[in-house]
Amino acid sequence: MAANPIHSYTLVITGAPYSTQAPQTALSFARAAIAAGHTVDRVFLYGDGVHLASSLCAPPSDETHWPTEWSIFLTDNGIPGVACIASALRRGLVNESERKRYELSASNLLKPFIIAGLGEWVEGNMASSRTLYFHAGG
Amino acid sequence: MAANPIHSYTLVITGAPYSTQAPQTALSFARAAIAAGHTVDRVFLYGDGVHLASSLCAPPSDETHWPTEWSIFLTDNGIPGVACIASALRRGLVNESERKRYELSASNLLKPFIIAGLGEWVEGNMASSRTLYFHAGG
Amino acid sequence: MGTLMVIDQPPYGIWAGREALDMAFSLAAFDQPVSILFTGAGVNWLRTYQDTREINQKSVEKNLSAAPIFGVEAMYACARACTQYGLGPENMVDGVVLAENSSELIRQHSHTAFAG
Amino acid sequence: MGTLMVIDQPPYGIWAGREALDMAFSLAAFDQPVSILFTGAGVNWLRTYQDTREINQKSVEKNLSAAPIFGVEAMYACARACTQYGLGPENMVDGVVLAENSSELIRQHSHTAFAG
Amino acid sequence: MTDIHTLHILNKTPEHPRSKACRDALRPGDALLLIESAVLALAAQSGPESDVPVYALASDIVARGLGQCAREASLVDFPAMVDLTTRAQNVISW
Amino acid sequence: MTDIHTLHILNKTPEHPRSKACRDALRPGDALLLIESAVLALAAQSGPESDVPVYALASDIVARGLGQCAREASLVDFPAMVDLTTRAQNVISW
Repeated sequence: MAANPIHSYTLVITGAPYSTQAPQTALSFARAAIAAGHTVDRVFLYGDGVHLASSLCAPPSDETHWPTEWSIFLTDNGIPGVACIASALRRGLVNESERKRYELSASNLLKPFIIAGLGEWVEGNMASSRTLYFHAGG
Repeated sequence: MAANPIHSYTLVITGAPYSTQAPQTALSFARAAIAAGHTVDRVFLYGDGVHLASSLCAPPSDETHWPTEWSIFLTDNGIPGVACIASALRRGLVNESERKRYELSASNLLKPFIIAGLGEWVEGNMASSRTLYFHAGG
Repeated sequence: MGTLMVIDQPPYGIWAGREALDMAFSLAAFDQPVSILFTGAGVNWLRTYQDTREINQKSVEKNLSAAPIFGVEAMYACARACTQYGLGPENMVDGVVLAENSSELIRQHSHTAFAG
Repeated sequence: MGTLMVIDQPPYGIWAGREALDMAFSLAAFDQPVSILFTGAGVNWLRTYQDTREINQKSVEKNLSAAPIFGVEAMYACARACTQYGLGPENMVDGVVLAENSSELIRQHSHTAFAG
Repeated sequence: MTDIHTLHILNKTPEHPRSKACRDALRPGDALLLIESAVLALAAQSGPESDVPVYALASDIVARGLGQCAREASLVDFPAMVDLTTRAQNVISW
Repeated sequence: MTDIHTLHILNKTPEHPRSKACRDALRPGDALLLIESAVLALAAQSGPESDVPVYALASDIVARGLGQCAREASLVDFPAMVDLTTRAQNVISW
């Protein structure tokens, strides 16, 4: 492995946790990439994938808490996690500033995720040597 | 139409708004059923359908706000709207009592929806003369 | 003749099949007659030796074996789908009845439901 | 040769095709080379006379017509899928190039992406 | 009043595996109602030739620009869809 | 170091329309990686006969009880999946 060049990845997740396997496959991939010495420039949540950034999931205690697992991984490795703003607002995922702007009763964005536009995906495409997508299966 | 017997419906929605057409088809059906003199005993949200009960959706102003439309319809007609508790907790949809139980930062269940078990679906099956499902298309 | 829950979704990749099982068990818990039909990619729920530890999901193999105990009347598997996916008595959980004609089975039940 | 966004999902019944269009327009807005391939049920996005008022969704027909203005390099439609869905010059939005071989088109692009 | 044995409501494209299962399940005395993405079957070559009455939601047809293709189905609005469900002994949402 | 032209990552069952599109897109020099529900293709009659190397995620195979069916593919773990993506000029997630 040491002879391989170092790569940088943008990972795009479009499948929701507890509906699809996409977030769990993506996390295993991301961990392996980091372990191999590569970098993950950013993780971009799009479409139903934005539900991964919810701070209000409460799965049964004997099931993996995917938002928490992702949150810890991103924080530990200093990787930006970005939920697409258009996908997020339609699907009920908001941060504090969107909560105020739309006069909603609460915010539910899990740290360290942020909300931003598709430009973050475009930039990732350009900056990273590989962009990988994790879609809903079926 | 007047010669037709009156029917009672349980409607089950398993597709999320802004991902599938299920909530909008179901709402048009429900309105037509009521207009024809039938009754809708309850609406049960299951799987990804629970996202319809989110109080935090903020779609663009030129798009229909499906959670609000449903909320108004249920309230105006006194129809119970029930989100399955197992589906809801996994997907980040919680009421005040679940918020406290799981020590979450906020609740996001839209009125008049309530959270309850699959027993509500079973009971609907038995009590209503028709149970209709509105699934994700594709 | 009760409710037939149909599971045509593959295991683990998507959640809908798991949630259909929950619906079936819930009907049984309330003493409502219910059977399950596995068809299409859904027959793969019935394979033995599922070991889901490395994908961090709960296996349903034990739940399925316990279906009769929980009051599920019958578990059917579409024979054609079993052939297609190489499922036979040697690698299928016990207690499954092969259905040569799924459409006829649907016709015999007063309710037929999918979970998504 | 830039990014090829592939849309194989049908219009309006599910959102993924709409969100793929947004991705394509976003690349174009940032001056990145992008084309769109409509294939499978996705070719139905290209039909004229879409009137979505009664299903309370926004029509994308105008967006598609404006794709070249927004900087989308090309819109391709899988010829086989067009035949399958009865789409021809008489009922298809302007500016679409028929692709006889979608696989070759994919090969000509450095990135190929689906929205879901 | 239940002159339909089973009303099959289909909302998926002809490519979707469940569409084929739905077609296989049709029996004399049944009816088929196409909604959402399933109305695209009316434009498809392998259209819905079928021995049972075929209905299709007009709002979904118009949304998809399929007005001219709809000869093989009777167009219905939501009140008529409700009526169909009351006329059927069983309803299956595929 | 990019000895693979395009790495095709497939996560859908053989019945899914996109699986067929993926198979059609395979060209000499490419590689196919089956993950999630796509590993079921290894159990299917119409298995993945293919002119390109076929890989499959071991964790997904074991989860689905497919250990014995996996002869037609080289099993990989996540580090090997990462390696495959570095060896490919392009990666397509179907």
